[in-house]
Amino acid sequence: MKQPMDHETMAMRAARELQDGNVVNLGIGIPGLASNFIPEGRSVIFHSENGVLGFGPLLDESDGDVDLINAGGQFVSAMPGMSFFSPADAFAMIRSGHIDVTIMGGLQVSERGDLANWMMPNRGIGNVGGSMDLAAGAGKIIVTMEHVTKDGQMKIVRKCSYPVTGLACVSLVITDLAVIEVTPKGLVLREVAPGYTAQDIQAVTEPKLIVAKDLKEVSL
Amino acid sequence: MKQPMDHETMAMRAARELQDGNVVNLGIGIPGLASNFIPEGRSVIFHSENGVLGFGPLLDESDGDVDLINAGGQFVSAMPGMSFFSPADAFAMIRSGHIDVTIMGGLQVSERGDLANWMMPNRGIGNVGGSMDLAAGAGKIIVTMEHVTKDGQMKIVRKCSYPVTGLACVSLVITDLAVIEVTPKGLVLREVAPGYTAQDIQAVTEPKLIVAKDLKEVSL
Amino acid sequence: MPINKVLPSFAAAVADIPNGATVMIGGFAGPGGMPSNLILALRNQGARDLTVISNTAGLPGFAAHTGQTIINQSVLFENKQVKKLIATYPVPRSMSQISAFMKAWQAGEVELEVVPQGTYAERLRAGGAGIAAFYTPTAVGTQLAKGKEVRTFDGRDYLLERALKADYALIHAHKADKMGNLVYKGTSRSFNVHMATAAKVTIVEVDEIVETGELDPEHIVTPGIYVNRIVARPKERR
Amino acid sequence: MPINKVLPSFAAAVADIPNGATVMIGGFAGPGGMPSNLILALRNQGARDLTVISNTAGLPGFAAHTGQTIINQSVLFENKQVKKLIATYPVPRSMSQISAFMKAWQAGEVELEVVPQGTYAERLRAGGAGIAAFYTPTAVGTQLAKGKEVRTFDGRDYLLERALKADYALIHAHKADKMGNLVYKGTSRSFNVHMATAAKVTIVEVDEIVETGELDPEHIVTPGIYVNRIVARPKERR
Repeated sequence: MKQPMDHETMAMRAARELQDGNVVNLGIGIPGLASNFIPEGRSVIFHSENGVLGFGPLLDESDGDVDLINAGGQFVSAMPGMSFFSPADAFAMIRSGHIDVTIMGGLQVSERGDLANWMMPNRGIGNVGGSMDLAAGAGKIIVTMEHVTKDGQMKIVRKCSYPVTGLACVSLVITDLAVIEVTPKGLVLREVAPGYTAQDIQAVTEPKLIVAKDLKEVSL
Repeated sequence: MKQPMDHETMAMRAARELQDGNVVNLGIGIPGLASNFIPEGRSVIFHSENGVLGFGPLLDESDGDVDLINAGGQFVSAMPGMSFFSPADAFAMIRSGHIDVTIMGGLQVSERGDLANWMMPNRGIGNVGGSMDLAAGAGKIIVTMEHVTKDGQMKIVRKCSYPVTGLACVSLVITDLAVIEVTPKGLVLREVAPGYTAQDIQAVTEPKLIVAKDLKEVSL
Repeated sequence: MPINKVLPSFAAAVADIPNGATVMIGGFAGPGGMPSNLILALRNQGARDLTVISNTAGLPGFAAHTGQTIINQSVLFENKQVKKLIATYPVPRSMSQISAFMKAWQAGEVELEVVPQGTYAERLRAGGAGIAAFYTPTAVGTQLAKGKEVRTFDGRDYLLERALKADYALIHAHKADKMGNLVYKGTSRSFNVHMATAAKVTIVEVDEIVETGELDPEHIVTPGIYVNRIVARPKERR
Repeated sequence: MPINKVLPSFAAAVADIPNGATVMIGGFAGPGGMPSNLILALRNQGARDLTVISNTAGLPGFAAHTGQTIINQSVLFENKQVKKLIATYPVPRSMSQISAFMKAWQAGEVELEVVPQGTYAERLRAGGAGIAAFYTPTAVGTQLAKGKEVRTFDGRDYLLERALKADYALIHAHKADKMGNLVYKGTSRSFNVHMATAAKVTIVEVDEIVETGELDPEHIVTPGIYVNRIVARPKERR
């Protein structure tokens, strides 16, 4: 039976990419959930663009402090070793390669790893926030998104039709259906959701996928 | 009787230029002495390039703390309202026009206010330090120097023969013999040391001086 | 005279902002670090044709507690005081929310320049650091690079970006001493710290004013020479 | 695993610095903020053909107490380990003093690039901020502008200056926690704080190591992600 991954499962899968000692920036939504699933024994340092490093889990609104938020406006908790600094310093960290991994949402990812995630063209106006800086500067960029839009449009495409956030910047795409790596040779299908075949994934993916020799079901 | 100003007198004269609330950067030597002669009732905030604002008087070596120095390597004292920051921040203040006055030494000053003070050509190597940044950024630049070199060479010249520190940057020159203002029309002789005439000063000054209508003896 | 930059009211602090001024407004987006009382005073003062430089145009409910009343930049758009906005995150996240800015923008009443947030932070810093322009790798190849110089350094493309400066900055800090030295609280430091350096006149709304000398020189984040006017929040509005 | 970057010895901390490396050396000029034990370890380790980026080349007696023994960059020039120096204040103030660097320079053994101090600070910051280059008004029209692009913005001339980066930074801080978060002391913050961000490997000599969590998050000056190795000074050499 075909079983797409839910958001928690996608976040769990994304969290597996985080290595011990990594400095990590998480977007809101599915990426943010990944902070709940850091593999046992790994220390990960969370970074946010508004000027904070080393914070802990998200807090419920009622426990939150307006002076301790992430760039998505979520309340976060204090942790030993945390530090505050300016946004210019926060983005200096990003551009200079001090952020090992970022997990972001996506509207479209192209064959060569171009990312579009800052503007819905039909709105006519976009919120760029820190997305272009992360796209330009973060070490490894993981995109978590649905494999297709609500009305069935493909989101993994030959060329982005939406305004791009960054060129050739994405390393890994984790959708509800598959885990796809961006390589110099093209998109490599590495893992599929339970019950899905490579053909199923190709049917909803515009560029030709290279199927990994060791293609397997997503494991967490 | 002709009476050149000694270093303390020159420093006292320079200190008179400091207005209440001014942020001031002082070079070593005669400029540094000016901190001892701030006119009564005026609050002046001292800045140094190594990353400190609002320090107090120079200290004797025996009272000094190696962690509280100015950019000239002199020990300074702590004051209420003092702050520490990085050199990049210290020079950001300079370049962005937040330093109202700097008093520096000089090797040569030209007719149009070019300053040479970072390199003795016969040494073949120079210490630029923060001098070029101050020349480019400080609001009002006052140069204190002897009127002529030890071997009688003129230091106020038509054009600097020494490597320049900055172009058209000097506002006021205070020598042991005179106070000279740099104006768009040329050098204006405003004050002379006791016993000196305008002719005496012109005789040791290469460019033609404009003698102020209200030329007077230096008063402190 | 000991330096004392404290003013008695928010109204007095913003009284001289003229029509057509460029005004930076600090904070990130939520109530933390937002100079709400200064914004309200500027709304009441009424200066028009402002160019506003601010991370957002006011995001309803962002990082706020339920039921918390938040005064932010939005009131200036409601009151039609703004002719241009420079921002990174101008509209609500959800397409179903319509903000005062969004309405004004849709009506063609306000011009918008969208800037990537890191470029925005760096442009503010450059404005306060006497740096005219800089080359950043951010936004190369995107529509926000349109019209901007691209230059290659060591095999990588960079965009030329210019400094941002303003006539006035309205910011929030946690504590000020009377000379204007400032400390902030947590993530509410945000853009306040850059704007303080990049405006001709910096006006600070603070939770608390202390005597000069009470702030540890190691902990001061904004040295007082950047600050022109200080007003304390009334205790009940902290 | 809780992060712990503490190493047992200065020798271990610099052991892998290879011949030909670019090494930043922190501090300003005097003993305050100078990573003396790391410099000594690098001297003993012997790596040659180094490019050293440092405010000075060692200034005898600068900001020191009489009789105080000061180990600074000078030992690397004495030991002929340096092929190039990038500095703002390379030689002693007095023409009668001759430093180890001055001798090596006069003998043509070491290349020198002199940089205005503000440009030097900004180039270090740019190196740690992913900014490739920037336009500064400093040094326009001087011999230090030779070969550099001049460009006019709003009627004023600026020089294009490039970022400085390094393989290693040897710096001094007052306290570190085990994650590498740093605080400094007074004016000894100096170039240490910029170099920490601009090198691939940052090695810190500290007066004291504390447990992670002991430093106030508001007061940390260098966040730990910039720091790779920490060694504490023996108490008698603080």
